[in-house]
Amino acid sequence: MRDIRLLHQMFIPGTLIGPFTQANPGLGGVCTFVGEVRYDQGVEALELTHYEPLTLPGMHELADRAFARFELMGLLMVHRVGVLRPGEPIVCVSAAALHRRDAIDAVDFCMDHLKSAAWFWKREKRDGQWHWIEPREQDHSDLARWQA
Amino acid sequence: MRDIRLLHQMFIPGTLIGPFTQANPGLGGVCTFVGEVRYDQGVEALELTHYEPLTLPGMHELADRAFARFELMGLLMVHRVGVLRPGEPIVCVSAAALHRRDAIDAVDFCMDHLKSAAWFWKREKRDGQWHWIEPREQDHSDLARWQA
Amino acid sequence: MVTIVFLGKLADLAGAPSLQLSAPLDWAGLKAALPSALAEAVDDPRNRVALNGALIADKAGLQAGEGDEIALLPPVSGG
Amino acid sequence: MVTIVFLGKLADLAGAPSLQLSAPLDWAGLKAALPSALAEAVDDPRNRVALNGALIADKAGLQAGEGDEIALLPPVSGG
Repeated sequence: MRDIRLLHQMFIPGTLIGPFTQANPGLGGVCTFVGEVRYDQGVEALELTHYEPLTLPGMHELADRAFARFELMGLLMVHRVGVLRPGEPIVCVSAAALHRRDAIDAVDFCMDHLKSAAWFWKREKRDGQWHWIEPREQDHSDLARWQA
Repeated sequence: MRDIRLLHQMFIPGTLIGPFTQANPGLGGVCTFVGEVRYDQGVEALELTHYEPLTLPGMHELADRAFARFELMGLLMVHRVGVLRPGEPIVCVSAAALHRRDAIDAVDFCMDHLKSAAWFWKREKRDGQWHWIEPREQDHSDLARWQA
Repeated sequence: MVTIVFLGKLADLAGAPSLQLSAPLDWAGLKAALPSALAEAVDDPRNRVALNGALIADKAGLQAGEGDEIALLPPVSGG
Repeated sequence: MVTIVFLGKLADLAGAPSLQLSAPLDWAGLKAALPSALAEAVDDPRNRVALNGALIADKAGLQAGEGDEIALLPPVSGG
């Protein structure tokens, strides 16, 4: 079961995860990560821009790599685009597998790649002004863990 | 927000995770692992025995270690005991944090310890006969990852 | 009386989840009261002992009195 | 016409999310048509270029014809 989506509207992760788990009968474990817009000091909104011809195919390619690298039964990967308010979910990745290590590692792998190698550009609004978010060193070192 | 429980009855993970996420406003990410009884060939049931005076305090001690080791806002750790059928959830661990690495690693850490260092004894019923489950080498190597 | 609780496989060897023995009870007295296969098993260092819910480091030094509970704990099952 | 799409920060430098230029268009023609700050930025090797949704390895070899779409892509934002 594979479900890869870009969403333009607010979503409630629980409404995706329940059906996803049901769609993978016989799983041993399911690991899910949900990222939300933090209430960082003074941040009023976050905007995610994407370039459709690259972003969605890039997510599918990432899913292919996760299926090739881990023993997975299912993978759900949903990412918001557009303007988000603090507290809203940005991303939800869920992996179902026979064994917990594959499920947990697949989520970790997908999140590291979505965070620093996927075609999204983010800016945040503080005091009414938009500021682009630059890549962080931590994101690169997270990604490097998977290059062995 | 800290919620540590041994459950004697079937539970639905979604009914725990929603309220847990709500109880940690301002989180950046929440990672959740749910383990279910696999439909392994010929397995009719799994029984988990515990020794209450050690098992629940042991889970609280594990939660203390997770809070000490990772930057967490909240931790949910729920484990079933008793007789379970294939497809039923056994364990649910959910960690809320400002940053994804803490949330994911805390779940990984708790699961490795619940699987091989917590006071549970498991046996499975195959063809009407109960068989004790022995520790697996993989569980010990998973645990060793955290001893650095 | 002292309550002896058998966990996991040890309950199978004991044929029951628990047993009552007279107080006071030390390690030699406990082993003498158990079926031989079980007495041998509990000596195995992989099998731990708890007195009133606390693990004890030195089994041989066990001293249980009236109302105490001794738990005999095989290795946990893992995955 | 060729459509030029500016992503992220480059859209700010361009003052618009996209722009139409006459076909055919090569790399030198594209840079000549852009404001100088933007022309300089797109030369930075960290800024990538896609033609009709496919990344191109060699920007300087860009050749766009009628109806093509060129996207100018700054580094993604990360966390």
